[in-house]
Amino acid sequence: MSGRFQVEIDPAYCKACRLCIQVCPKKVLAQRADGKAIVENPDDCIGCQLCEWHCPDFAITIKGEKKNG
Amino acid sequence: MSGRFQVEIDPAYCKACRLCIQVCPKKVLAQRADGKAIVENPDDCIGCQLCEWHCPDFAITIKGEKKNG
Amino acid sequence: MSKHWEIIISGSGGQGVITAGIILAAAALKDGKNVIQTQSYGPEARGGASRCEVLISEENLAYPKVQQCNMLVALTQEALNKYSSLIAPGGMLITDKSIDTSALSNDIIVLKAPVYSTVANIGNLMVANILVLGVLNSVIDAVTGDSLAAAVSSRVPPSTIELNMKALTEGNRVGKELKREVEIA
Amino acid sequence: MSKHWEIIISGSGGQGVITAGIILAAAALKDGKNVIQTQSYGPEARGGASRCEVLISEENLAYPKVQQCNMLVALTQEALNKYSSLIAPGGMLITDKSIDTSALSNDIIVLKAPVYSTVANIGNLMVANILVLGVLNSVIDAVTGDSLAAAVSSRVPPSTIELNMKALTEGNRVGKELKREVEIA
Amino acid sequence: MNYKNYLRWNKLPHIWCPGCGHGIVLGAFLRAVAQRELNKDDVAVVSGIGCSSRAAGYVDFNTLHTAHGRAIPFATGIKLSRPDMKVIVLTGDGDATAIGGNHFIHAARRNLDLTVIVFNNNIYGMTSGQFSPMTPHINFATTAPHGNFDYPFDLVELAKGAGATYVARGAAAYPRQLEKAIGQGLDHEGFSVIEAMSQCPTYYGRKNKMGTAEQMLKWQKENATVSSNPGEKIPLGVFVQVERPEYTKLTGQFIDSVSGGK
Amino acid sequence: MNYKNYLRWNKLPHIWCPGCGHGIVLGAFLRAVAQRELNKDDVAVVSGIGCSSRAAGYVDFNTLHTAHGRAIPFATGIKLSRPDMKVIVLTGDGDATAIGGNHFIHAARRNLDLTVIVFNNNIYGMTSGQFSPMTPHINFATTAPHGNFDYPFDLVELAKGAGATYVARGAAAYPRQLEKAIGQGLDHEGFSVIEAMSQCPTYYGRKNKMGTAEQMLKWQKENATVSSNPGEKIPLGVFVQVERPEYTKLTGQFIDSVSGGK
Amino acid sequence: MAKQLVQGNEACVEAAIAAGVSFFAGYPITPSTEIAEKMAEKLPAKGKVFIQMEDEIASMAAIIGASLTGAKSMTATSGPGFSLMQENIGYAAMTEVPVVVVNVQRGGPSTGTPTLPSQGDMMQARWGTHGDHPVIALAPSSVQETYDLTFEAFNLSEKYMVPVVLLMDEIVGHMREGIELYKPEKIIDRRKPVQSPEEYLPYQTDDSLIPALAPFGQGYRYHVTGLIHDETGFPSNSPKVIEGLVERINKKIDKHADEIITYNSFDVDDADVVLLAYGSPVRSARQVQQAARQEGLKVGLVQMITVWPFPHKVLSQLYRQTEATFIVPELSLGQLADELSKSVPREKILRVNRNDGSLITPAQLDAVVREAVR
Amino acid sequence: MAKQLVQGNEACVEAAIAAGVSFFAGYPITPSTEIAEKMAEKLPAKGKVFIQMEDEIASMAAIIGASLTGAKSMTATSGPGFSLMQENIGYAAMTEVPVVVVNVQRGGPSTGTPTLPSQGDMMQARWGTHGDHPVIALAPSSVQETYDLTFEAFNLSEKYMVPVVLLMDEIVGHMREGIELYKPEKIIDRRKPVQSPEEYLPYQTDDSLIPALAPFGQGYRYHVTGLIHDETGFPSNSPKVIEGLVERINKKIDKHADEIITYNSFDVDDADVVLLAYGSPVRSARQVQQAARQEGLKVGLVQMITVWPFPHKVLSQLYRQTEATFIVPELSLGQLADELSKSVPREKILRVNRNDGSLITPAQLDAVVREAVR
Ligand SMILES: Cc1ncc(C[n+]2csc(CCOP(=O)(O)OP(=O)(O)O)c2C)c(N)n1
Ligand SMILES: Cc1ncc(C[n+]2csc(CCOP(=O)(O)OP(=O)(O)O)c2C)c(N)n1
Ligand code: SF4
Ligand code: SF4
Ligand code: SF4
Ligand code: SF4
Ligand code: SF4
Ligand code: SF4
Ligand SMILES: [Mg+2]
Ligand SMILES: [Mg+2]
Repeated sequence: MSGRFQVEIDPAYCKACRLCIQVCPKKVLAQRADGKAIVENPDDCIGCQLCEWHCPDFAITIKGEKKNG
Repeated sequence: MSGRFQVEIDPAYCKACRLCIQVCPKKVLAQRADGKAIVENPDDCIGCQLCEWHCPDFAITIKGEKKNG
Repeated sequence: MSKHWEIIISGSGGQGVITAGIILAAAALKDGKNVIQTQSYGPEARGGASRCEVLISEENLAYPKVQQCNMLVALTQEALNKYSSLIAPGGMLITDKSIDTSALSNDIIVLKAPVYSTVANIGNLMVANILVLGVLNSVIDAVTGDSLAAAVSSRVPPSTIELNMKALTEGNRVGKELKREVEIA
Repeated sequence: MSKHWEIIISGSGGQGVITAGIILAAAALKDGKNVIQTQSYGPEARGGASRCEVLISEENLAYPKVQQCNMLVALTQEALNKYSSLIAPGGMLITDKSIDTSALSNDIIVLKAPVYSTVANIGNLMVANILVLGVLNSVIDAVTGDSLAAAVSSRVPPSTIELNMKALTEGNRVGKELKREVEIA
Repeated sequence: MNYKNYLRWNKLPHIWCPGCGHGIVLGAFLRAVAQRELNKDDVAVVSGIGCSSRAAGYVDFNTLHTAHGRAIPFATGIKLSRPDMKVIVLTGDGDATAIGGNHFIHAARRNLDLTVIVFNNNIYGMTSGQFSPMTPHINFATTAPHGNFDYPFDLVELAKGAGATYVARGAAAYPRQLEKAIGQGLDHEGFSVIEAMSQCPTYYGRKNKMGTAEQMLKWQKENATVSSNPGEKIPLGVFVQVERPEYTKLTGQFIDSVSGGK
Repeated sequence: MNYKNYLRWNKLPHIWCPGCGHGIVLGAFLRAVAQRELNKDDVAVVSGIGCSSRAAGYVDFNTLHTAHGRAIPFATGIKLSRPDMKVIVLTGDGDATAIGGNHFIHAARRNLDLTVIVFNNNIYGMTSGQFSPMTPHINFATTAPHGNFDYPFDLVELAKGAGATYVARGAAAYPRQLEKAIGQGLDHEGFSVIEAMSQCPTYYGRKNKMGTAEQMLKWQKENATVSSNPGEKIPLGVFVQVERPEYTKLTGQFIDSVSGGK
Repeated sequence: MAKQLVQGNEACVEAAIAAGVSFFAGYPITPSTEIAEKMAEKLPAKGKVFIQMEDEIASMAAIIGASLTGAKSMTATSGPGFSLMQENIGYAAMTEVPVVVVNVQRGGPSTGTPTLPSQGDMMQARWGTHGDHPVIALAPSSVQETYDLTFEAFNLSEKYMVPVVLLMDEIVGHMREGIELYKPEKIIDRRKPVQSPEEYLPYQTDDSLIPALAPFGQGYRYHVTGLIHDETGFPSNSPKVIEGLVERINKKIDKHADEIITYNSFDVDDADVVLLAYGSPVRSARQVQQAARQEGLKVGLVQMITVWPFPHKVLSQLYRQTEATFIVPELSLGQLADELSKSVPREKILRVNRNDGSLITPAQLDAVVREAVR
Repeated sequence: MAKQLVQGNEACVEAAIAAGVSFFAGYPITPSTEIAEKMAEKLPAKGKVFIQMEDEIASMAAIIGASLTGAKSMTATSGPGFSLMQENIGYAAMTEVPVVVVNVQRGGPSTGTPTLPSQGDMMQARWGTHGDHPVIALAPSSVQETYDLTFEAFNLSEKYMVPVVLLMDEIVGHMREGIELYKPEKIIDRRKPVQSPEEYLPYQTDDSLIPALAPFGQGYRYHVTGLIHDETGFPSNSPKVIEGLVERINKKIDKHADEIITYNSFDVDDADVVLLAYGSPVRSARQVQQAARQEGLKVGLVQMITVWPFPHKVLSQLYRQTEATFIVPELSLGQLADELSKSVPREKILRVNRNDGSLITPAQLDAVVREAVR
């Protein structure tokens, strides 16, 4: 993976609410056919964790140089 | 009765708490043997009604030119 | 066909299966049938499989729940998996074409209708419940078409009547074709 | 005298009749007697007539309330009026000299003691309860003097022990005189 | 009408102890009522359980002595069914702020037109002197034999925080001011609270070595003040008086709008 | 420790609807816990009944899901028996301020060291969308089909009026600020309240035509602000932070003084 | 009249409105919530009051307050809320204020299974509050009966000046059936005082033992208290008054028990086996009973409509007459069967209990019946 | 050991302390208040916690919370407060948290007669909360028994993980007698988990059906809920789990009923007449029974110590053996006699009820006994 950050989304927990997609400042995320979130532009991730913090279902994990655990 | 105000105390209701005696600015009231209040110096009454308002037992009535009903 | 229907309509939480059941029940009542509608409440009603039961009979109904389900409608795979075991031998299943019914036993009549593709054509996924009602009723004729149409238009939000009526019509059409297929087969 | 005492001590709300009863009961217990003390609660305990019952017996006690009162102490007229009817024939009454006992029936032994005048001499009206305990016990010998004195000193506020012991002594004296009078009469 | 005509004389003398402040508070209340010439039939007085709550039995209105802490919701039913009636709650510090605290804050939130007089003797009188949520820190009570380490409510702050639109404090030692504070509460449209400091010589006084009723009243006089500059003293007066739509009015308007004026 | 390690993963996915704000609030809470490296065994999480109160089941502490409105008194028993444990209450706007209002104000009065996070979605979610004491005036709900004419509590004012020593407000739309507000509450010794604005798209959103969870979150972002100059917006931040002796400390000191250090 | 498809909870609301309810106070709880919701929708449109209170204690208090002004008033709840209402239910019983309390039963104890049916609150409906107190409880088994009995609950409450509990369950509350929303024939309103205000004694009663409480605010000023009180309404500690009041408020119901108690019996006269049920198990019982009769088995059914006062007289008579075996299907561990054992020997009672959140099915019951008739 | 003069309420406190109570939460109410007052005085001196809560609901909640940390905890109240505690008593029953609830009974219903004795809460002690739930209730008839049974209440509660109600009454609570404040022989503490935290299932039980709940904060992290839950403690809607849990928590008591139930019987074997009583009426009953025997009348007495579970087995056996007439003196309209009628035919039960705030006197009872032996 080329980006400094890895965005992991576990579809088993994702409920397709789209909040992560909305809050991502870099449009890293998108929706797949069944509505669940997927990582579309992994390289653009700046590791801000907004997606993770806004995910009500604990489905997202940002790895890399984190600001906050 | 010579005073402008008549102080009436109904011993059937008086419980001998002495509050009226304490608050009377003119020492109009006193305690009789069983502790109940009596009017000792009726002529000194200035009709301030403090005794009446402080009597927890509704035992006192001040008649005459009243300030407040 | 049978005069005594024990129907389960199932799907996922937000699909309106309960509304569909109520509409069906209201139509049957209008036709002078005896009818009982019940539903499952609880956490499952919030997401997960949801289920609505409708009993329609010429006879008096005492026990209010399905005992011998002779018609299951399943709008999702999850619902099918959960409820298919309730279908009595000889009973029917109506479901979407996309759903895998291979695990079902042979003594069930499986009718697969193009539910989602048809509602997609209509342009609104939310009317799958009404469309499938049309399918269902065309297959089993449990209630009169008039009563069903009247029940639909009086029980959906006014602004959506037109859309829902269209879904019903399409459902009726799909149902009739399906019936023909079954009868031919 | 009788080994089975059913005693009622009565007076007005703040007079400490309940304390007196408890002390008597404690003394009796110390003497190895069987004892039960009860009291009346309720609005009457706040002003009005107040009452405390003490059963003292060599035998086991079952029923916990007075059935045949053989000793009533009444510290006020109101208490006397209220409770005198409870005295069993042949029972005793101890009350203050100032109290009118003319209405009582003949089969009651009436003992009038100078309770209030004596406590006035002691200088504190609050110890009438203890004084009358002394009177009572000198008359009926229900408990030993030692036990009673010990019970008083352990059940009154420490700062008042001296005063109360004095009241008890005075009560004993008054009681003995009274007893003599009765026996002479 | 003379305020004493609002009493049920055949129920007097009342059960309160000699020198109990509750009778003084009740008198102030009745004088405020008399000034406003309220019609007895148009007034409902609701109370909970406690010495103070016995007040309901002594006043000649439609009176309801309810369950401990529940006067306000009972009163709510009366007021909403008969918005034209004046509904008054007479309650104690325990009744209103301990077990009844939730109803108190909710009626305040709704701004329901009740006049609530809290007879505050800083103790549970009826049950013989346990501490209440308004017993001062480190005072004594039968359930605080070593001193009470609970902190009390400031009733004015509590009422205000919950949304009451009229909040005042008076004291038995200042009966005229108390009468006025209650009177203004009666006039106010909305949830009105009057904390009335009252003395309980029998329990609070005895437990806290405050002496006789006389001495307790004197203490009040010295430690509470109507001055707007109270310093260390307990301030008396009106602390909140704001306008906000009243609940029965809102209900009425709402019913009218939904029912098309019926 | 990673905050996600405080979750009971075998209980997930949780029962909350897609887009429900409660999960966001729960995450903020767990990050605040993680930062403080609290030991799981030393934490008790107590909740009442409601969607929000289901949170207790998802976190790997000593967890207690009680009766509707009663989380705080259950927590009181735990805290007083084990003053060394960190006791946290997760509750809803209905649970804490409707049926549970009395316990809320009394724990505040006592200044008991609990951290109370009120998941405020302005509605009773669990029972399908009735208005709560925190539903805004004239909003819609299943029991307010014509619009709610009740006025809501201002939870900050209520907590303050009752004596809470730490009161803050955060929002799901500002998870980092929320986490900090909760964290400060955890650090504060005394009764700490954090109102956490949460979205209920299923009922509150639907009834009030607020759209999807996305739109509701956006609404929060636009209508609440962390700015100290909020203007018309809902202010977020810490509103009360004062020192007052804490209740279990007081109890302990008191026990020591009476028992002679035992 | 055309039948309409109505949910049980909704039928309760419609009947209450038809009966003249003018005040509803409640707090939401599954599975009764639709009652509050429909009330919120419908009452204001009729010029009547709906209020959502802060809890169930307050709801119960508010309806008593409202009833004292003459309003027909009602609340609805489920297990946990019903527990909270107990203190004030006792207050209503003691002060003889008519109110209707609906309990749509769900699985207990405690939070239990909020969305599933149960009959576990039967004994609580009788004994939930402290002290010897009267209560009437009715239990519908269908949506139509819910309509009928809600109406009846108001009538009984006003007639006997007593709180009446409508014991529904989740099944009955949530199911939809076609019913007639008829206009009731007979609406009973509480007695009016016959004396003038001066002579009025609120708790003086005639042979009926039922007082005539004047609505507040109509010139009859009196005192109401939960303390023991005499005829004037004021507290009394006189032993005679205490005994008299406790006995009267209870006897008031016992005395009229024959009038109050209703039940339906089917084919019991020659029965070897009698099914006894109330509420939703009646549905299975009726199906099984009818089927059994068709086969010639001597099976009867008693459907209790009135749960409290309990029809001991009827049932012990039936037992003596038939010496039948009683089969008691119920959604509890046996509260109904236990109560029955006061009138029918334990060994003649077969219990069919189900506590798993499902209904007792006809098949399950049928098996027991067949076993019993053999 | 020298006897001390102790009030009933005080004896309750002394016994609780001897049993190791470490947490008391309460709210004052006549006639139980002395219990709270003595606790407030004595617990802090022992390094234990007393807290006066805002109401009885909170009191009950707090003691459950405290008990979950392992503390022996207790509250005390009377009728109105007992009604308010019902919801959380059900919670304790459901979650199997041991607590002791003292109800010093006064006259009901409602506020009733706060200062007078009664036994009107007997049925409520069994059925006050919603749903099928277990409970144990004990009733002392003397100050010594109050001491003994308070102790026993803690033991039973810890042993069976169930709320135990101590049903006192105003007479027993307020009277003083000479008693021994002995140090109890056997203190039962709740079971400890045998598994490691990793393997631990809080609601898994062996044949005893009694779970071993680990105290909070000792490394066993688990979940407690009033919802139906499986062995792990987490909610479940599975029919099997529902039925299983409701049955287990009730059977846990039924199964051990013989062990739990205690009673004293006097001269019953050849009795023509058996007096059945619990609580303060036992005092009169014993006096009358002894006197009758001395006269040669065949009168026996059964004093129930355990009120719930009810000793049906014992009593029906006794009835079958003796065919005696049962005389039931009680301070209620007949709650005990009614319950007895499940085991003894109604016509063999004579009721002696008193509801005027006084005790049943030996003379009153004696008259009935003489009537019966004739
Ligand atoms: C549910 C319930 N709990 C407790 C009580 C006992 N009780 C009666 S009055 C009272 C306290 C009264 O205090 P307050 O309201 O301050 O009135 P006061 O007597 O001091 O005037 C209590 C605890 C009760 N009657 N009901
Ligand atoms: C005594 C009692 N009354 C009512 C209920 C029903 N009930 C369950 S949760 C709830 C409201 C929850 O609202 P809130 O606390 O705001 O939580 P949310 O679901 O919105 O997160 C209600 C009324 C109950 N369980 N117990
Ligand atoms: S961490 Fe930030 S940038 Fe990266 S995916 Fe998430 S929201 Fe987008
Ligand atoms: S926020 Fe979480 S649940 Fe929602 S779409 Fe994104 S990953 Fe899925
Ligand atoms: S009116 Fe005033 S002056 Fe007259 S007696 Fe009363 S207090 Fe004294
Ligand atoms: S104030 Fe009233 S009760 Fe007290 S002494 Fe004076 S007259 Fe008597
Ligand atoms: S106990 Fe206190 S509050 Fe009650 S009447 Fe006596 S003085 Fe007043
Ligand atoms: S109903 Fe509302 S609060 Fe409850 S889980 Fe769904 S979105 Fe969240
Ligand atoms: Mg007070
Ligand atoms: Mg909410």
